[in-house]
Amino acid sequence: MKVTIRCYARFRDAFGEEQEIDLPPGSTVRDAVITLAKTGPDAELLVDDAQNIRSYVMIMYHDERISPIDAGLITLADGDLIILFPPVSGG
Amino acid sequence: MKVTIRCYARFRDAFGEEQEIDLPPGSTVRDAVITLAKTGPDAELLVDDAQNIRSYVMIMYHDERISPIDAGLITLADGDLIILFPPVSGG
Amino acid sequence: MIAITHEPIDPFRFIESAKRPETGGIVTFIGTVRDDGIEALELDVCEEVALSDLRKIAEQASSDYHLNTVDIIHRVGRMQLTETIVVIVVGASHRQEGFAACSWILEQIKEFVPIWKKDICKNGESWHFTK
Amino acid sequence: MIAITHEPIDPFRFIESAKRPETGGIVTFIGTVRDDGIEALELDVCEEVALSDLRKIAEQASSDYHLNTVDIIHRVGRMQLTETIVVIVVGASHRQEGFAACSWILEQIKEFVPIWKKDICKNGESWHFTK
Repeated sequence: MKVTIRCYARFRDAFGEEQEIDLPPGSTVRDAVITLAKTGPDAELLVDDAQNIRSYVMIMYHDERISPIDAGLITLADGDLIILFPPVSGG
Repeated sequence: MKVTIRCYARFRDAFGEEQEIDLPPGSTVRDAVITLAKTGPDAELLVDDAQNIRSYVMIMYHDERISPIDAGLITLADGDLIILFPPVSGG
Repeated sequence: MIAITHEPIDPFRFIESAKRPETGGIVTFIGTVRDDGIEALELDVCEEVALSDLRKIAEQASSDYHLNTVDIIHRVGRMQLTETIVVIVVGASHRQEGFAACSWILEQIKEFVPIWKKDICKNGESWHFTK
Repeated sequence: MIAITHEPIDPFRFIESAKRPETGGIVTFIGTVRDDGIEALELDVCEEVALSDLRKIAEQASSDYHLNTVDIIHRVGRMQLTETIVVIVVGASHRQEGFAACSWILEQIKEFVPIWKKDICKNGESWHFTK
């Protein structure tokens, strides 16, 4: 199946604005982020050595924020969109 | 000797804008306020039953604020000016 | 600018003049005449003492909260509902100091600066007088 | 008004529109581009999420702090030194709630609203990125 990952700000510089990623059925949001991380030279921006998503990564999925800790529990469907926000700095 | 007492806001309504008061030599700021209080029907605005100046009365003497507690310690000279402020409500 | 005025206050020139390269946050307080069942508000002042107090408060705030700019303009005389009573504008390098300073300045004014409000109502007038 | 804009922000219309009979204090925060050795600042945004977040923050602040009015206008794109990044205007019946609400709104924006600052310097560009 294919899912799209969109990145903003520093993540966009590192991993592109939008990438379509091929994943086996049953893959989770965490799998998708790990796969994306491997496409760039700055994988450690997104995941740590144990392939856990960094706690500062904000993940939007189906218009909701999900915690990096829960990303391994959420199974993707073909055509899904995941949005990744780096730490924010507005205001 | 003569001293002048100037009042503001609610105190002015009760005791006039400025009064010249005659006092015996050696009189204190407290004596002056007690004397002023007796000139109006609202003496209790300025002094309590024991003739102590109410703690909320702000007293200016020689361009300095003095505490009602200290008013009995300060001896007046002829021609002195005392200013009395009721509780403030600016801002 | 530190001032007491009988005229309406335009806060915008003070906000504009607070824009400096070293400033990251401008915090403004505008006190307006609230409708507590009144027709208007009249403010009395002991001008020379109040102005001197405002200058001391501004100086202390600048120093304690590391402000780049401070403006305090207090109006006196008669004001209608929604008119501006006081404008406080502080320019700070950092936001927390800006908020803390602006709030502190207002509390200082309310605590001891010789300015008094009188409610003007249909059936009379009465000084604000909280012992 | 709750808005994200690419154009310069005029805070004065929001301050004017906050003047209501029930309001006693208008607290305004204006964030400006501070010179931290930069030439300019560039702000990126995920606009649909940011706008939805700002609306939720305004609603929560209105309710929690009993506000009469709330305006949040955040600019994005490129800004020069001293230009206005964000304007927050709250109209409150009581001053303490006004200060608390304005500060809370700003902290909420800084905590989770998807807006990012990038420093534009003589020798390059770099995102603000605090883990």
